Amino acid sequence: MIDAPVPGPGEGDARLFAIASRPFDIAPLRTRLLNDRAGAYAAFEGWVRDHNDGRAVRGLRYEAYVELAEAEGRRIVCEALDRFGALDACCVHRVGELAIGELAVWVGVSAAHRAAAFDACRWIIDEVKARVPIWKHEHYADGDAGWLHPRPTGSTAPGT
Amino acid sequence: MIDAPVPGPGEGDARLFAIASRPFDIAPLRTRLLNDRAGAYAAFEGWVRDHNDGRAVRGLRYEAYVELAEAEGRRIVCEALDRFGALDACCVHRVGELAIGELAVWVGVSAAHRAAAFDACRWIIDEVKARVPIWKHEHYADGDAGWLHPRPTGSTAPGT
Amino acid sequence: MARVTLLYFASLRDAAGTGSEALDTDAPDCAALYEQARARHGFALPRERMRVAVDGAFARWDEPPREGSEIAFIPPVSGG
Amino acid sequence: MARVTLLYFASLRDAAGTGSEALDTDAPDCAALYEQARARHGFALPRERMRVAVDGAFARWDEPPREGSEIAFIPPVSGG
Repeated sequence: MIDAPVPGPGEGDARLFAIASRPFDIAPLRTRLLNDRAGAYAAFEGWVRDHNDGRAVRGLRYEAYVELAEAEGRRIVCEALDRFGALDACCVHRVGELAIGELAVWVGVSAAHRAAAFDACRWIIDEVKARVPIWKHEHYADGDAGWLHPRPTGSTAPGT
Repeated sequence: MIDAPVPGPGEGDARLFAIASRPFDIAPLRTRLLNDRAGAYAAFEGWVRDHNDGRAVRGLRYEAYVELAEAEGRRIVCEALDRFGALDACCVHRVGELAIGELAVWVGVSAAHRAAAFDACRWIIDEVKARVPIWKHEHYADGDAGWLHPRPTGSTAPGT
Repeated sequence: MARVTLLYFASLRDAAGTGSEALDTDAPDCAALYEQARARHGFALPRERMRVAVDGAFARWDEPPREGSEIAFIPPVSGG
Repeated sequence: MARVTLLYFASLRDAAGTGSEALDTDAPDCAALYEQARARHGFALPRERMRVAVDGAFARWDEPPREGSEIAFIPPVSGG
Protein backbone atom coordinates (compact mmCIF):
# COMPACT_ATOMS: atom_id res chain seq x y z
CA MET A 1 0.00 0.00 0.00
CA ILE A 2 1.23 3.45 -0.84
CA ASP A 3 0.44 6.92 0.32
CA ALA A 4 0.47 9.55 -2.40
CA PRO A 5 2.66 10.33 -4.27
CA VAL A 6 2.77 7.25 -6.41
CA PRO A 7 5.54 4.65 -6.26
CA GLY A 8 8.81 5.64 -7.87
CA PRO A 9 10.74 3.67 -10.45
CA GLY A 10 12.84 2.01 -7.78
CA GLU A 11 9.98 0.48 -5.87
CA GLY A 12 9.91 -2.81 -7.68
CA ASP A 13 6.57 -4.57 -7.68
CA ALA A 14 4.63 -1.35 -7.10
CA ARG A 15 5.55 -0.54 -10.70
CA LEU A 16 3.01 -3.15 -11.78
CA PHE A 17 0.17 -2.73 -9.30
CA ALA A 18 -0.40 -0.65 -6.19
CA ILE A 19 -3.14 0.19 -3.74
CA ALA A 20 -3.14 3.96 -3.05
CA SER A 21 -4.61 5.36 0.15
CA ARG A 22 -4.68 8.92 -1.20
CA PRO A 23 -5.24 10.63 -4.58
CA PHE A 24 -2.37 9.93 -6.98
CA ASP A 25 -0.98 11.59 -10.11
CA ILE A 26 -1.35 9.74 -13.37
CA ALA A 27 1.31 11.73 -15.27
CA PRO A 28 4.44 10.09 -13.76
CA LEU A 29 2.88 6.63 -14.07
CA ARG A 30 2.17 7.24 -17.76
CA THR A 31 5.68 8.61 -18.33
CA ARG A 32 7.20 5.39 -17.00
CA LEU A 33 5.41 3.45 -19.73
CA LEU A 34 6.97 5.52 -22.54
CA ASN A 35 9.26 3.43 -24.70
CA ASP A 36 10.93 3.91 -28.08
CA ARG A 37 9.61 0.54 -29.21
CA ALA A 38 6.05 1.47 -28.22
CA GLY A 39 3.74 2.78 -30.92
CA ALA A 40 0.58 2.50 -28.86
CA TYR A 41 -0.64 3.35 -25.39
CA ALA A 42 -4.08 2.57 -23.99
CA ALA A 43 -5.37 3.76 -20.65
CA PHE A 44 -8.48 3.26 -18.55
CA GLU A 45 -9.74 5.32 -15.65
CA GLY A 46 -12.62 4.44 -13.36
CA TRP A 47 -14.28 7.51 -11.87
CA VAL A 48 -16.85 7.66 -9.07
CA ARG A 49 -20.11 8.41 -10.84
CA ASP A 50 -23.22 9.95 -9.38
CA HIS A 51 -25.44 6.92 -9.89
CA ASN A 52 -25.33 3.13 -9.80
CA ASP A 53 -28.08 0.70 -10.73
CA GLY A 54 -30.59 3.54 -10.86
CA ARG A 55 -29.75 4.96 -7.43
CA ALA A 56 -28.26 8.41 -6.83
CA VAL A 57 -24.83 8.04 -5.19
CA ARG A 58 -23.23 10.67 -2.95
CA GLY A 59 -19.82 9.05 -2.65
CA LEU A 60 -18.17 5.82 -1.71
CA ARG A 61 -15.48 4.08 0.25
CA TYR A 62 -13.16 1.33 -0.97
CA GLU A 63 -11.63 -1.19 1.38
CA ALA A 64 -8.96 -3.70 0.37
CA TYR A 65 -7.20 -6.72 1.78
CA VAL A 66 -4.02 -4.89 0.84
CA GLU A 67 -1.47 -7.72 1.01
CA LEU A 68 -3.52 -10.08 -1.12
CA ALA A 69 -4.82 -7.33 -3.42
CA GLU A 70 -1.30 -6.23 -4.32
CA ALA A 71 -0.14 -9.80 -4.93
CA GLU A 72 -3.17 -10.63 -7.07
CA GLY A 73 -2.96 -7.30 -8.92
CA ARG A 74 0.70 -7.91 -9.81
CA ARG A 75 -0.20 -11.38 -11.04
CA ILE A 76 -2.88 -9.91 -13.30
CA VAL A 77 -0.56 -7.29 -14.81
CA CYS A 78 2.21 -9.85 -15.42
CA GLU A 79 -0.28 -12.24 -17.00
CA ALA A 80 -1.53 -9.45 -19.28
CA LEU A 81 1.98 -8.57 -20.51
CA ASP A 82 2.60 -12.20 -21.27
CA ARG A 83 -0.78 -12.99 -22.81
CA PHE A 84 -1.00 -9.94 -25.10
CA GLY A 85 2.68 -9.26 -25.75
CA ALA A 86 2.42 -5.73 -24.34
CA LEU A 87 5.65 -3.89 -23.48
CA ASP A 88 4.72 -2.44 -20.09
CA ALA A 89 1.68 -1.92 -17.89
CA CYS A 90 0.63 -0.56 -14.54
CA CYS A 91 -2.53 -0.41 -12.43
CA VAL A 92 -3.24 1.65 -9.31
CA HIS A 93 -6.44 1.35 -7.26
CA ARG A 94 -7.60 3.78 -4.59
CA VAL A 95 -8.92 2.87 -1.17
CA GLY A 96 -10.59 5.14 1.40
CA GLU A 97 -13.34 7.74 1.01
CA LEU A 98 -13.93 9.02 -2.54
CA ALA A 99 -16.21 11.82 -3.74
CA ILE A 100 -18.15 11.95 -7.02
CA GLY A 101 -15.72 12.48 -9.90
CA GLU A 102 -12.67 11.16 -8.05
CA LEU A 103 -10.35 8.68 -9.71
CA ALA A 104 -10.92 5.16 -8.34
CA VAL A 105 -8.68 3.10 -10.57
CA TRP A 106 -6.18 3.69 -13.38
CA VAL A 107 -4.68 1.24 -15.89
CA GLY A 108 -2.03 2.11 -18.48
CA VAL A 109 -0.48 -0.18 -21.10
CA SER A 110 2.17 0.42 -23.76
CA ALA A 111 2.70 -1.91 -26.72
CA ALA A 112 4.17 -1.92 -30.21
CA HIS A 113 0.67 -1.99 -31.77
CA ARG A 114 -2.73 -0.78 -30.68
CA ALA A 115 -4.52 -4.13 -30.55
CA ALA A 116 -2.21 -5.41 -27.81
CA ALA A 117 -2.47 -2.15 -25.86
CA PHE A 118 -6.30 -2.10 -25.94
CA ASP A 119 -6.71 -5.82 -25.28
CA ALA A 120 -4.28 -5.88 -22.36
CA CYS A 121 -5.77 -2.73 -20.82
CA ARG A 122 -9.31 -4.04 -20.97
CA TRP A 123 -8.32 -7.48 -19.72
CA ILE A 124 -6.50 -5.97 -16.73
CA ILE A 125 -9.47 -3.88 -15.58
CA ASP A 126 -11.85 -6.82 -16.11
CA GLU A 127 -9.64 -9.15 -14.07
CA VAL A 128 -9.02 -6.55 -11.36
CA LYS A 129 -12.76 -6.14 -10.94
CA ALA A 130 -13.29 -9.89 -10.85
CA ARG A 131 -10.35 -11.10 -8.77
CA VAL A 132 -8.73 -8.43 -6.61
CA PRO A 133 -10.00 -8.26 -3.00
CA ILE A 134 -11.31 -4.71 -2.98
CA TRP A 135 -14.84 -3.80 -1.86
CA LYS A 136 -16.98 -0.79 -2.59
CA HIS A 137 -19.27 0.77 0.02
CA GLU A 138 -21.71 3.18 -1.58
CA HIS A 139 -23.42 6.09 0.18
CA TYR A 140 -26.76 6.80 -1.46
CA ALA A 141 -28.49 10.16 -1.71
CA ASP A 142 -31.48 8.78 0.23
CA GLY A 143 -29.25 8.22 3.29
CA ASP A 144 -28.89 4.48 2.79
CA ALA A 145 -25.49 2.84 2.36
CA GLY A 146 -24.19 -0.62 1.64
CA TRP A 147 -21.40 -2.93 0.60
CA LEU A 148 -21.49 -4.24 -2.94
CA HIS A 149 -21.00 -7.98 -3.17
CA PRO A 150 -22.02 -8.67 -6.77
CA ARG A 151 -22.88 -12.09 -8.13
CA PRO A 152 -20.30 -13.21 -10.70
CA THR A 153 -22.56 -13.20 -13.76
CA GLY A 154 -25.70 -11.48 -12.49
CA SER A 155 -27.12 -8.44 -14.21
CA THR A 156 -27.09 -6.74 -10.82
CA ALA A 157 -23.29 -6.65 -10.85
CA PRO A 158 -22.36 -2.98 -10.56
CA GLY A 159 -19.27 -1.48 -12.02
CA THR A 160 -17.80 1.19 -14.15
CA MET B 1 -6.02 23.34 -37.78
CA ILE B 2 -4.65 24.53 -34.49
CA ASP B 3 -1.30 25.63 -33.23
CA ALA B 4 -0.48 24.57 -29.68
CA PRO B 5 -1.95 25.09 -27.16
CA VAL B 6 -4.98 22.91 -27.72
CA PRO B 7 -8.41 24.27 -28.56
CA GLY B 8 -10.29 25.77 -25.65
CA PRO B 9 -13.81 24.93 -24.57
CA GLY B 10 -15.24 27.73 -26.64
CA GLU B 11 -13.88 26.60 -29.96
CA GLY B 12 -16.83 24.51 -30.98
CA ASP B 13 -16.04 21.71 -33.38
CA ALA B 14 -12.38 21.55 -32.35
CA ARG B 15 -13.72 20.00 -29.12
CA LEU B 16 -14.42 16.84 -31.10
CA PHE B 17 -11.48 16.59 -33.50
CA ALA B 18 -8.54 18.78 -34.35
CA ILE B 19 -5.37 18.72 -36.39
CA ALA B 20 -2.46 20.13 -34.35
CA SER B 21 0.60 21.57 -36.04
CA ARG B 22 2.64 21.53 -32.82
CA PRO B 23 2.92 19.34 -29.68
CA PHE B 24 -0.19 19.58 -27.52
CA ASP B 25 -1.03 18.90 -23.87
CA ILE B 26 -3.33 16.00 -23.12
CA ALA B 27 -4.25 17.12 -19.59
CA PRO B 28 -6.73 19.91 -20.48
CA LEU B 29 -8.33 17.73 -23.16
CA ARG B 30 -8.86 14.93 -20.64
CA THR B 31 -10.23 17.36 -18.04
CA ARG B 32 -12.92 18.49 -20.48
CA LEU B 33 -14.22 14.92 -20.65
CA LEU B 34 -14.74 14.66 -16.87
CA ASN B 35 -18.41 14.32 -16.03
CA ASP B 36 -20.35 13.35 -12.88
CA ARG B 37 -22.31 10.82 -14.90
CA ALA B 38 -19.15 9.22 -16.25
CA GLY B 39 -17.83 6.13 -14.48
CA ALA B 40 -15.34 5.22 -17.17
CA TYR B 41 -12.71 6.90 -19.32
CA ALA B 42 -10.66 5.21 -22.02
CA ALA B 43 -7.79 6.82 -23.88
CA PHE B 44 -5.49 5.90 -26.72
CA GLU B 45 -2.18 7.47 -27.69
CA GLY B 46 -0.20 6.73 -30.82
CA TRP B 47 3.52 7.36 -30.39
CA VAL B 48 6.22 7.45 -33.04
CA ARG B 49 8.07 4.19 -32.60
CA ASP B 50 11.61 3.36 -33.67
CA HIS B 51 10.63 0.67 -36.18
CA ASN B 52 7.95 -0.16 -38.73
CA ASP B 53 7.57 -3.32 -40.77
CA GLY B 54 11.03 -4.44 -39.70
CA ARG B 55 12.80 -1.22 -40.69
CA ALA B 56 14.52 1.13 -38.23
CA VAL B 57 12.79 4.52 -38.28
CA ARG B 58 14.49 7.82 -37.41
CA GLY B 59 11.40 9.99 -37.40
CA LEU B 60 8.46 10.93 -39.54
CA ARG B 61 6.33 13.65 -40.98
CA TYR B 62 2.54 13.78 -41.14
CA GLU B 63 0.72 15.76 -43.79
CA ALA B 64 -3.05 16.35 -43.81
CA TYR B 65 -5.71 17.73 -46.07
CA VAL B 66 -6.71 19.81 -43.07
CA GLU B 67 -10.18 20.99 -44.12
CA LEU B 68 -11.39 17.52 -45.06
CA ALA B 69 -9.51 15.80 -42.21
CA GLU B 70 -11.21 17.95 -39.59
CA ALA B 71 -14.64 17.46 -41.15
CA GLU B 72 -14.18 13.69 -41.43
CA GLY B 73 -12.66 13.49 -37.93
CA ARG B 74 -15.64 15.30 -36.41
CA ARG B 75 -18.00 12.95 -38.24
CA ILE B 76 -16.17 9.95 -36.79
CA VAL B 77 -16.30 11.25 -33.22
CA CYS B 78 -20.01 12.14 -33.50
CA GLU B 79 -20.75 8.72 -34.98
CA ALA B 80 -18.89 7.04 -32.10
CA LEU B 81 -20.86 8.91 -29.43
CA ASP B 82 -24.07 7.91 -31.12
CA ARG B 83 -23.14 4.31 -31.89
CA PHE B 84 -21.72 3.41 -28.47
CA GLY B 85 -23.70 5.75 -26.22
CA ALA B 86 -20.56 7.41 -24.89
CA LEU B 87 -20.90 10.72 -23.03
CA ASP B 88 -18.05 12.69 -24.61
CA ALA B 89 -15.03 12.14 -26.82
CA CYS B 90 -12.21 14.00 -28.48
CA CYS B 91 -9.39 13.21 -30.92
CA VAL B 92 -6.35 15.31 -31.85
CA HIS B 93 -3.86 14.34 -34.57
CA ARG B 94 -0.45 15.92 -35.10
CA VAL B 95 0.98 17.03 -38.43
CA GLY B 96 4.55 18.14 -39.21
CA GLU B 97 7.88 16.61 -38.24
CA LEU B 98 7.82 14.17 -35.32
CA ALA B 99 10.73 12.50 -33.52
CA ILE B 100 10.77 9.00 -32.01
CA GLY B 101 8.61 8.92 -28.89
CA GLU B 102 6.51 11.94 -29.84
CA LEU B 103 2.76 11.85 -29.55
CA ALA B 104 1.13 11.46 -32.99
CA VAL B 105 -2.51 11.02 -32.07
CA TRP B 106 -4.65 11.08 -28.95
CA VAL B 107 -8.21 9.83 -28.38
CA GLY B 108 -10.18 10.18 -25.13
CA VAL B 109 -13.70 8.94 -24.39
CA SER B 110 -15.86 9.19 -21.27
CA ALA B 111 -18.93 7.00 -20.70
CA ALA B 112 -21.12 5.70 -17.90
CA HIS B 113 -19.63 2.21 -18.22
CA ARG B 114 -16.31 0.83 -19.39
CA ALA B 115 -17.53 -1.19 -22.37
CA ALA B 116 -18.81 1.93 -24.15
CA ALA B 117 -15.64 3.87 -23.33
CA PHE B 118 -13.31 1.15 -24.67
CA ASP B 119 -15.42 0.33 -27.72
CA ALA B 120 -15.86 3.96 -28.76
CA CYS B 121 -12.17 4.77 -28.22
CA ARG B 122 -11.00 1.83 -30.30
CA TRP B 123 -13.54 2.48 -33.03
CA ILE B 124 -12.49 6.13 -33.29
CA ILE B 125 -8.79 5.35 -33.76
CA ASP B 126 -9.60 2.56 -36.24
CA GLU B 127 -11.82 4.88 -38.29
CA VAL B 128 -9.36 7.78 -38.10
CA LYS B 129 -6.63 5.54 -39.47
CA ALA B 130 -8.92 4.26 -42.23
CA ARG B 131 -10.78 7.40 -43.28
CA VAL B 132 -9.10 10.66 -42.32
CA PRO B 133 -6.88 12.19 -45.02
CA ILE B 134 -3.56 12.20 -43.16
CA TRP B 135 -0.37 10.70 -44.60
CA LYS B 136 2.79 9.49 -42.91
CA HIS B 137 6.23 10.01 -44.42
CA GLU B 138 8.82 7.86 -42.69
CA HIS B 139 12.54 8.58 -42.54
CA TYR B 140 14.48 5.33 -42.25
CA ALA B 141 17.79 4.83 -40.48
CA ASP B 142 19.36 3.66 -43.75
CA GLY B 143 18.74 7.10 -45.29
CA ASP B 144 15.74 6.07 -47.33
CA ALA B 145 12.34 7.72 -46.88
CA GLY B 146 8.87 7.26 -48.22
CA TRP B 147 5.16 7.94 -48.05
CA LEU B 148 2.98 5.20 -46.64
CA HIS B 149 -0.04 4.41 -48.80
CA PRO B 150 -1.23 1.14 -47.26
CA ARG B 151 -3.61 -1.27 -48.97
CA PRO B 152 -6.92 -1.43 -47.09
CA THR B 153 -6.69 -5.04 -45.93
CA GLY B 154 -3.10 -5.96 -46.75
CA SER B 155 -0.78 -7.31 -44.10
CA THR B 156 1.69 -4.65 -45.14
CA ALA B 157 -0.51 -1.94 -43.69
CA PRO B 158 1.61 -0.13 -41.12
CA GLY B 159 0.22 1.47 -38.04
CA THR B 160 0.37 1.73 -34.33
CA MET C 1 -6.86 -27.35 18.45
CA ALA C 2 -5.11 -24.68 16.39
CA ARG C 3 -4.69 -21.02 17.28
CA VAL C 4 -5.59 -18.91 14.22
CA THR C 5 -6.42 -15.32 13.35
CA LEU C 6 -9.52 -14.68 11.23
CA LEU C 7 -9.74 -11.57 9.02
CA TYR C 8 -13.07 -9.97 8.09
CA PHE C 9 -13.68 -7.44 5.32
CA ALA C 10 -16.56 -5.31 4.04
CA SER C 11 -20.00 -6.66 5.09
CA LEU C 12 -18.34 -9.38 7.19
CA ARG C 13 -16.38 -6.79 9.12
CA ASP C 14 -19.59 -4.87 9.77
CA ALA C 15 -21.47 -8.00 10.90
CA ALA C 16 -18.64 -9.20 13.15
CA GLY C 17 -18.02 -5.69 14.51
CA THR C 18 -14.28 -6.24 14.06
CA GLY C 19 -11.70 -6.71 11.31
CA SER C 20 -10.04 -9.68 12.98
CA GLU C 21 -10.33 -12.13 15.83
CA ALA C 22 -7.92 -14.66 17.29
CA LEU C 23 -9.38 -17.99 18.34
CA ASP C 24 -8.64 -21.63 19.05
CA THR C 25 -10.45 -23.88 16.62
CA ASP C 26 -11.05 -27.59 16.20
CA ALA C 27 -12.64 -27.12 12.75
CA PRO C 28 -11.30 -29.77 10.37
CA ASP C 29 -11.01 -27.35 7.44
CA CYS C 30 -11.53 -23.75 6.39
CA ALA C 31 -15.06 -24.53 5.21
CA ALA C 32 -16.14 -25.62 8.69
CA LEU C 33 -14.30 -22.65 10.16
CA TYR C 34 -16.37 -20.30 7.96
CA GLU C 35 -19.65 -21.99 8.86
CA GLN C 36 -18.84 -21.59 12.57
CA ALA C 37 -17.96 -17.92 12.13
CA ARG C 38 -21.07 -17.41 10.02
CA ALA C 39 -23.31 -18.90 12.71
CA ARG C 40 -21.55 -16.88 15.42
CA HIS C 41 -21.78 -13.50 13.64
CA GLY C 42 -24.78 -13.98 11.38
CA PHE C 43 -22.96 -13.44 8.05
CA ALA C 44 -25.49 -13.21 5.22
CA LEU C 45 -23.20 -14.64 2.53
CA PRO C 46 -23.23 -18.41 1.97
CA ARG C 47 -19.86 -20.09 1.59
CA GLU C 48 -20.50 -20.79 -2.10
CA ARG C 49 -20.15 -17.06 -2.81
CA MET C 50 -16.94 -16.70 -0.75
CA ARG C 51 -13.26 -17.44 -1.27
CA VAL C 52 -10.72 -18.17 1.42
CA ALA C 53 -7.12 -17.00 1.75
CA VAL C 54 -4.48 -18.35 4.12
CA ASP C 55 -1.47 -16.23 5.03
CA GLY C 56 -2.00 -13.79 2.19
CA ALA C 57 -2.64 -16.28 -0.65
CA PHE C 58 -5.84 -17.77 -2.01
CA ALA C 59 -6.36 -21.27 -0.59
CA ARG C 60 -8.71 -24.27 -0.80
CA TRP C 61 -11.70 -24.66 1.51
CA ASP C 62 -10.59 -28.17 2.44
CA GLU C 63 -7.29 -26.92 3.81
CA PRO C 64 -7.07 -27.54 7.60
CA PRO C 65 -6.39 -24.51 9.84
CA ARG C 66 -2.70 -24.51 10.74
CA GLU C 67 -1.37 -23.25 14.06
CA GLY C 68 -0.52 -19.54 13.84
CA SER C 69 -2.02 -18.97 10.40
CA GLU C 70 -4.03 -15.94 9.29
CA ILE C 71 -7.24 -16.93 7.55
CA ALA C 72 -9.28 -14.40 5.52
CA PHE C 73 -12.81 -14.95 4.28
CA ILE C 74 -13.17 -13.06 1.00
CA PRO C 75 -16.67 -11.88 0.07
CA PRO C 76 -17.50 -11.14 -3.60
CA VAL C 77 -15.26 -8.28 -4.67
CA SER C 78 -16.41 -4.94 -6.11
CA GLY C 79 -13.34 -2.91 -7.00
CA GLY C 80 -12.97 -0.89 -10.16
CA MET D 1 -14.18 23.62 -70.45
CA ALA D 2 -14.13 24.17 -66.69
CA ARG D 3 -11.49 26.01 -64.71
CA VAL D 4 -10.61 23.91 -61.64
CA THR D 5 -7.90 23.68 -59.00
CA LEU D 6 -6.35 20.28 -58.35
CA LEU D 7 -4.87 19.46 -54.93
CA TYR D 8 -2.07 16.93 -54.50
CA PHE D 9 -0.95 15.32 -51.25
CA ALA D 10 1.81 13.01 -50.07
CA SER D 11 3.34 10.95 -52.91
CA LEU D 12 1.21 12.78 -55.48
CA ARG D 13 2.56 16.11 -54.29
CA ASP D 14 6.10 14.77 -54.61
CA ALA D 15 5.47 13.39 -58.11
CA ALA D 16 3.74 16.56 -59.33
CA GLY D 17 6.31 18.81 -57.66
CA THR D 18 3.50 20.99 -56.37
CA GLY D 19 0.58 20.86 -53.93
CA SER D 20 -1.89 22.35 -56.37
CA GLU D 21 -2.37 23.40 -59.94
CA ALA D 22 -5.07 25.41 -61.69
CA LEU D 23 -6.13 24.20 -65.12
CA ASP D 24 -8.88 24.24 -67.73
CA THR D 25 -10.25 20.79 -68.29
CA ASP D 26 -12.65 19.13 -70.70
CA ALA D 27 -12.63 15.85 -68.75
CA PRO D 28 -16.20 14.52 -68.46
CA ASP D 29 -15.77 13.43 -64.84
CA CYS D 30 -13.30 13.29 -61.94
CA ALA D 31 -12.15 9.83 -63.00
CA ALA D 32 -10.97 11.09 -66.38
CA LEU D 33 -9.45 14.12 -64.70
CA TYR D 34 -7.36 11.84 -62.48
CA GLU D 35 -6.23 9.68 -65.39
CA GLN D 36 -5.06 12.81 -67.25
CA ALA D 37 -3.17 14.09 -64.20
CA ARG D 38 -1.71 10.63 -63.63
CA ALA D 39 -0.40 10.46 -67.20
CA ARG D 40 0.95 14.01 -66.98
CA HIS D 41 2.81 13.56 -63.65
CA GLY D 42 3.47 9.82 -63.61
CA PHE D 43 1.50 9.04 -60.43
CA ALA D 44 2.14 5.44 -59.35
CA LEU D 45 -1.25 4.91 -57.72
CA PRO D 46 -4.09 3.54 -59.86
CA ARG D 47 -7.44 5.23 -59.48
CA GLU D 48 -8.93 2.14 -57.79
CA ARG D 49 -6.79 2.90 -54.73
CA MET D 50 -7.72 6.60 -54.64
CA ARG D 51 -10.66 8.65 -53.44
CA VAL D 52 -11.73 12.04 -54.73
CA ALA D 53 -12.97 15.08 -52.82
CA VAL D 54 -14.65 18.16 -54.29
CA ASP D 55 -14.67 21.44 -52.37
CA GLY D 56 -13.68 19.79 -49.09
CA ALA D 57 -16.10 16.84 -49.15
CA PHE D 58 -15.70 13.29 -50.44
CA ALA D 59 -17.31 12.95 -53.86
CA ARG D 60 -18.06 10.39 -56.59
CA TRP D 61 -15.66 9.72 -59.45
CA ASP D 62 -18.45 10.18 -61.97
CA GLU D 63 -19.07 13.75 -60.84
CA PRO D 64 -18.23 16.24 -63.61
CA PRO D 65 -15.70 18.99 -62.82
CA ARG D 66 -17.60 22.19 -62.04
CA GLU D 67 -16.28 25.65 -62.88
CA GLY D 68 -14.26 27.06 -59.95
CA SER D 69 -14.25 23.87 -57.90
CA GLU D 70 -11.32 22.52 -55.89
CA ILE D 71 -10.70 18.85 -56.59
CA ALA D 72 -8.45 16.75 -54.37
CA PHE D 73 -7.14 13.29 -55.22
CA ILE D 74 -6.82 11.36 -51.97
CA PRO D 75 -4.21 8.59 -51.89
CA PRO D 76 -4.55 5.78 -49.31
CA VAL D 77 -4.30 7.38 -45.88
CA SER D 78 -1.79 6.48 -43.17
CA GLY D 79 -2.56 8.58 -40.11
CA GLY D 80 -2.53 7.25 -36.55
